[in-house]
Amino acid sequence: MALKDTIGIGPAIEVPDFNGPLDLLLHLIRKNKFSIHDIPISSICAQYHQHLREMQRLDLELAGEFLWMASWLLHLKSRTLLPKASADGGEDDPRRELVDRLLEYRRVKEVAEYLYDADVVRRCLWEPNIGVQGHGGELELDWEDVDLRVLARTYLEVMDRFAAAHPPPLQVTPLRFKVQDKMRELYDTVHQNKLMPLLRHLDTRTDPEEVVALVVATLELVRLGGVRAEQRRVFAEIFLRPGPRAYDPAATFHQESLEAVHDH
Amino acid sequence: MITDRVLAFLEAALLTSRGPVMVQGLVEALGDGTVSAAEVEEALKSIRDQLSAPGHGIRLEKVAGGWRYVTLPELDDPLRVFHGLAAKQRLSQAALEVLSIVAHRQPVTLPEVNFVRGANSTGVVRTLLDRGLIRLAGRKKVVGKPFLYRTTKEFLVHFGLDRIEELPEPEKMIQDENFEAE
Amino acid sequence: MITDRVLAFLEAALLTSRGPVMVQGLVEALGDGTVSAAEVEEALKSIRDQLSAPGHGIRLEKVAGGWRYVTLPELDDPLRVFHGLAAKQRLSQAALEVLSIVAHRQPVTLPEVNFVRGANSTGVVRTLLDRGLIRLAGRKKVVGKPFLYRTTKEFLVHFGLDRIEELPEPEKMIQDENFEAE
Repeated sequence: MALKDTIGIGPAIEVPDFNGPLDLLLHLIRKNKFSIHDIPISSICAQYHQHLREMQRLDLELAGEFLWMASWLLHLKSRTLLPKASADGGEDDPRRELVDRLLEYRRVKEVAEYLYDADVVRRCLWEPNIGVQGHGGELELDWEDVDLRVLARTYLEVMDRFAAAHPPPLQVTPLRFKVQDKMRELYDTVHQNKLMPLLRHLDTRTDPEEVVALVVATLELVRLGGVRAEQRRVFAEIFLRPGPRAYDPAATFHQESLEAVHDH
Repeated sequence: MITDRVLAFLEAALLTSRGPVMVQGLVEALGDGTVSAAEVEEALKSIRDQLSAPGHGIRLEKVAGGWRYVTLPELDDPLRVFHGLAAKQRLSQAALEVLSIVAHRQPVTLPEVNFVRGANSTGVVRTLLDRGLIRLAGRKKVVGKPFLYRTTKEFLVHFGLDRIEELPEPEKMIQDENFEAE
Repeated sequence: MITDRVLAFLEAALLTSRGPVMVQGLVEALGDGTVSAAEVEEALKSIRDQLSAPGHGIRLEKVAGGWRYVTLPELDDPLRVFHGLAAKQRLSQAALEVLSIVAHRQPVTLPEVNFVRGANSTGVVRTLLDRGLIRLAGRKKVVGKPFLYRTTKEFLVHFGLDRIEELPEPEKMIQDENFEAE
């Protein structure tokens, strides 16, 4: 068992790294050469608390189970101090459960020690790795040892691999309404009807993308002189009328206007 | 000098290596400077000679500038049978992948499994059917009416589950905090 | 009858296998019906005895119900140098305690392990699962349906046990009821 570094001015007691309160209790019983079946609770309780204080002083991480054990020991101590409730000898020893748990834990430690010795030697052994000629030597798992966790991990690995092989596509939606088309459409309508209420027409359109295309097309046609726009008041209807110049889609279309729609 | 320790190390190094072993690497690993490359080469030759006696199933051969153990060609047949038998208690990585997909996405079709894995899984699915870990569960009502697959009762028994609904979310099985909450 | 061919096959089969090899599989692969399981077992023991002579770096051991070749522990250092690998991590005291509990009480739940140890074992259990020394074995039919744990075949292999029953009983290891002075 590794001793923690004892920093600072020589501590009163050594504080080894215990694997829980039972481990610490066994250590104290062993150190005092107490019988595990007849633990002097007062003495053990005092020593246990002294250890906890020392661990706190050294700023060691003190898990909740150490504190729980401290209160249990205090409880046992108070019960052993009380006069026996009944006269018959069948009265349960309040220490009974603690003794049972300590005995069980001591058994665990014995087996753990055996496993420790085995581990020291056995982790130095190497298996054959030459494989079979002409065989991929794919790693295979013993079916007996395939459990839910192996299954879950495999599934997540497959899905990760799938996600890596199928990155989400870039969101490139094609322009459904071309400014150029809308320009011709508007130009033709205005020249046919001689007058066109733009806002009312836009209100009939449900697709925002088409509205944007129409607005840009209007601005473009006005700039080119294909139509004229009139508005009497702010927020009032915008009327489109035929402009001074004829519209020639092939010659006059400007790339910038398309990009304006893109940016939108 | 060729000692028993050197011979023992050479045997162990060859056993634990996949592919040919370079003499120089062996000399360096022995490291004490008492063994030369020529001595290692000599020791390897003595191991080779020993293995040429009857009753040995492997020989030591020199290829591509290195040394490696190979099995005798006449043992190919029984070895193939043996490794085939041994494979029955084992599950290949591919089989495990298909099983995990069927388990977590059931019912699922072969094309779906293939798509998720990015590899053809026909043979593996047949193996899993033969081993009674997955079963046919009707056909999917899409073009081609492919078979649907589900896990079996035997699958549940192996993983200690009463019903397939008890199969935990894969993420929960791997993440710390949820695992603790169980 | 144990012929040279049988011995050769056994050597080749063991050298090309990972993990312990079952006698039954060897008998079946030889297939001609002339060799019994007892004879194969006998042949394996003779190979094992041969390898115990000096100058050999491997030995044949019986573990987890099968046979396998392993290198000698004292060759670990030069083998690690040769393969360029770091030493395997030692198991912590806490991990060994959890293993002891799982080995003796399996199947067992995490709360049960925690109670016997008197300390939280969640992290340790995860580590042991990752190292393949314990595995999930279904859920206990009590409130909360906690997972049950068992030791794996790898546990037997790692600790050199043929069967789990070979793990010594703690009662037999404890000679007297009280602690001796250290």
